[in-house]
Amino acid sequence: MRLQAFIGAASLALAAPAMAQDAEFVPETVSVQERIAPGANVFVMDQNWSGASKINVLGADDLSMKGNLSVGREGQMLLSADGATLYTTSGYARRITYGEMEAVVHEFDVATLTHRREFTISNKRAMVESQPALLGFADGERFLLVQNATPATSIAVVDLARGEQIAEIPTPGCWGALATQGRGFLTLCGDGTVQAFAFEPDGSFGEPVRSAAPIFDPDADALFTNPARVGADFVFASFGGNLLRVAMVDGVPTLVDSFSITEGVEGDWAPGGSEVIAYHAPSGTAFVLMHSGAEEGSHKDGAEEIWAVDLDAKAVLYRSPAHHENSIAAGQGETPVLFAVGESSTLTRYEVDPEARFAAKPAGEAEKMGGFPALVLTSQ
Amino acid sequence: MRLQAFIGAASLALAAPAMAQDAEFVPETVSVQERIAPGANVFVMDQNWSGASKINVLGADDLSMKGNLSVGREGQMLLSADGATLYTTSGYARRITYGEMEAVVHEFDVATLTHRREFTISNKRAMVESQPALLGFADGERFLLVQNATPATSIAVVDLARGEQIAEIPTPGCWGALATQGRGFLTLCGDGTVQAFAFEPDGSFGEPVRSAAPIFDPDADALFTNPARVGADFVFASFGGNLLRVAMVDGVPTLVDSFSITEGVEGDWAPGGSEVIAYHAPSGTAFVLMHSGAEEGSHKDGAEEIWAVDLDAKAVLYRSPAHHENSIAAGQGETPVLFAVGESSTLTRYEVDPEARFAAKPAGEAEKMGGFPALVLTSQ
Amino acid sequence: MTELIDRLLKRLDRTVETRARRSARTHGRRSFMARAGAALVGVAISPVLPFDRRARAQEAGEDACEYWKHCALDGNLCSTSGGSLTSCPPGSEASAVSWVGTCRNPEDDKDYLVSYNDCCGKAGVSSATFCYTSQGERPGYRMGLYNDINWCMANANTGYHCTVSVVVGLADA
Amino acid sequence: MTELIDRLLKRLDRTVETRARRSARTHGRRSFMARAGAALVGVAISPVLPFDRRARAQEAGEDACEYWKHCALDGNLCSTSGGSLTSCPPGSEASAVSWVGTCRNPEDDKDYLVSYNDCCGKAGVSSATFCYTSQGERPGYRMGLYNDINWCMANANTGYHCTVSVVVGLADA
Repeated sequence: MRLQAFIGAASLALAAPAMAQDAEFVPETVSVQERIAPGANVFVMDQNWSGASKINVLGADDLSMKGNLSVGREGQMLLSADGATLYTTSGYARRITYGEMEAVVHEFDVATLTHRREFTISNKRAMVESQPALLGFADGERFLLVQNATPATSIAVVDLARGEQIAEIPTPGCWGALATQGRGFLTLCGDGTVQAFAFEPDGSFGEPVRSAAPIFDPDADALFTNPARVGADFVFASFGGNLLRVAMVDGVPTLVDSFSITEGVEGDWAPGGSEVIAYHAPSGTAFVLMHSGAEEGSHKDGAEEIWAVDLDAKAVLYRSPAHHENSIAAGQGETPVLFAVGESSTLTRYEVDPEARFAAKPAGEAEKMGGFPALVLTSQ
Repeated sequence: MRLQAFIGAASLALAAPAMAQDAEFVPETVSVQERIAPGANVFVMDQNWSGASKINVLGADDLSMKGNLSVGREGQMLLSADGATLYTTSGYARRITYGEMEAVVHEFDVATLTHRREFTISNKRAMVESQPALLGFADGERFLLVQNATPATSIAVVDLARGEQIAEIPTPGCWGALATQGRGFLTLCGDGTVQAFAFEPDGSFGEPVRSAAPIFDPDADALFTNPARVGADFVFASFGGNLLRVAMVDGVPTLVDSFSITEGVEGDWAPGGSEVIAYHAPSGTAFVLMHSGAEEGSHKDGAEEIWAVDLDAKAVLYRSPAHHENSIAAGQGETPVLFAVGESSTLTRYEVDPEARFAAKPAGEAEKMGGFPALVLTSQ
Repeated sequence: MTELIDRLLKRLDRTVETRARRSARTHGRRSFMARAGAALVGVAISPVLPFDRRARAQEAGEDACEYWKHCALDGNLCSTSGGSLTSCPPGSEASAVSWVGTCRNPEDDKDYLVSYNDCCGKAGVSSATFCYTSQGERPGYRMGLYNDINWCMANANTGYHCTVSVVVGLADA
Repeated sequence: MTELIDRLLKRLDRTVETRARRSARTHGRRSFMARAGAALVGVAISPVLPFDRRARAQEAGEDACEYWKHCALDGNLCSTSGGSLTSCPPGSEASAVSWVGTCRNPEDDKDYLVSYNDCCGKAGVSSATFCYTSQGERPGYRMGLYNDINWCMANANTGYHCTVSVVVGLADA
């Protein structure tokens, strides 16, 4: 207040014509908006490795800009099921690009885009491209699972009620943490197995349960890290265009289904990107980011098409043009809506017509989502 | 070393064809270059307000990229006379964009692009576009003069030998600190006067000495903050195209000369940018960033032309095409060379021909100097 | 006479071009992102004269920086950052101090004092419209008019987010 | 026969285009700056076949990312950041850990193991050439092949500066 008065006076004294109040004139006042506009949101993580990572928050219906959130380096984000709370992990080095690192969990209130709290976790947190498999909930939303890499891999378990890390579960040779029922998670391993871990509320944990045999071949047909969640199961896309469904069967990670979406298709099509598959539960349809001319090393290529896949019929329903996206998310309303972002820094909203074999067409775009828009999430 | 061994072993174990040593094959090894290539340098400050400010270091002859330096938010930089030491001030907030601020002086060894030391100064440091008048030496290179703004203005005096701030000199209504002989500096004030301050090595200081009358009119013909240093004098450019020479005469800041470089010139030309004037001492030539169609508010416009001005003859020698630059610096070799950067993020090197009325023509450019290349300095 | 008109038109063209450059440039004092020159193209192909444009321009128009209240605004528009013309986006805070511009309202042809408050504590929104106008702007020796500085300087949280344009008074022109 | 050749040529064209897209895209996993598509244009207008290009490509050439040692490099080239193919720029430090690619040298048609070390402790150089190739790259469950992570992770100073390509062994192809 004192400063405001000071500069107010100083400004007016200096400003070249002096101010004169007019009977008709009503001065405006500066304010701060308390809440973002209501409605479902889309979150785009613009990850940064030498400054603040920024999360763009847009309206799911019209991609209107609602505001942003700033966190630290190499940010990850996770949205609560009700869309009301966003968690992030990110890093703050003492001199931004060097010096002692502090790994921080932030909890944000989405409606007001404000901080609720923050606390530090282990510095082993992986400094890696934003991915859902690397920051997840467990046991409903009681715990956070945070991917570590030193580069030895482990999963940090964070008790959200206590606001602290309670365990570090070694997961050597494995990557990602996908919550299963209760306090468990699956992880993909370099020997092709999928392993199941479980922990107790006090942070104790036991030995992992391995799939009976390798579920995938990391050399010949590697799996993308970030699957679609289909009921209690996970559907992974492979570099070669197979969809693998993994379930917990009698407590053991098990491959329960697998089929190709590219067999017999001309043009060497394959999935590409980071979050390559999204699932619309009400219709049982998966959407996969696809590129043609696939070869070894093309697995991060942006999408030329989005393929709608009927998981029960194991059939590609439709191939819609895409816009070089690397990350896709699906709204869960009755009619599917897709949000995808990628190389061009443009977020595209697609409307999907279930009557037209789930064809997707652009219905809105938001440009300039930042230098490295790595992940899109939605509460729709 | 332990980690290197770990991941080396892990990588080789996982890498799909196994490694086989061959008699002829000599493995390469990773190293770190100790020193940058010799020769004079150009420094381009890419200022950042939500992450690390970056200083690009390029060869003055060929604009080859020699490396960079990373500092904090809203960085300022200052080069020693011998070109061997670069000082910066910048800010580190606890959460980059929020939280407690720490204002830091970094001292860098230019030859190795390494930190020599750092220390903190007052948080009153101005968070402002990079400008030479806002970070300078005094008494040779014994002291740093750091512009503060809260927004009340003052100058922090930093003793470099002791590595600490020793004084805060209030300079209300004034801006910039331009070192004069001994432990003094000039500053431009909002009433049109120029004021001279002096301080003692112990940090004590007296009352300022004001110019006998206003030297410029901030309303009708404001001065750019960053003058050219001509001997012991300063030559300021005005928004309207006048060059004002200010000297200390019997201890009093005095306007000793003034002339227009635009009078009688068609096209409403005026200086524009931030560091709009550079001076080549060996030839007595100033170079000014100029734009046409000038009007109130155009004073930051990028340059369409660079005008060579003979300060003694008070005459424009030549008008050379420019490239929308906002900041210009001149090498001090026998033949002038100019370096300028601006809106397009491109640094342009100009060679100047003294035989051709000091015409300047592009002789090299370096693109992508960053999002906000605010200041260029050179040791040439 | 023809020559006079020619010169006048040339001057107008140049003014349009200059203003377009000024309001839509890709790298300004507070611009931290390379931006496409969309607004520039939009102006360049428009046949409308500058004063007409200005009178008609709505803040939400195709060249928001031309809106009269933004005549000395160097920064991101809060109205394109989740806020409005006069309100900071949710989760940010208004700067405790501000600079002032004197801008003419084309509707009543009067000059108004506009307080430019920065909104603070967050990084900028990368898709925000960046304006770079400086009518009446002066260096730091006229601190209250200066727009090259981060006006979040007096806040506890100093990250620059965006800028609002708040009409606080009628100027005695 | 004509049809076969047509299909072959079509495939080659597509490969060129795909590779250009991959090596010169504007926003990659580690790209923090919008970049012009200069390299892309350079490739698109070139009539040379990809394997020819690759064999001739010098690291300093117009499409440095095509150089064979960079076949799995997601990052800024240190050779365009003040360092060289195998040395970090002055003032940075080499990562204590690294990922590995298996790249074919077109000169002897042999596969080599290439260690990609990140150089650390500084921000990236904004004008550096950014490459985005991923031959043999795999997710974090094959950590030693993974290039979406900051390999400065085991250093005291973790800022990502650039990446070197160091040939450390001959692969048993």
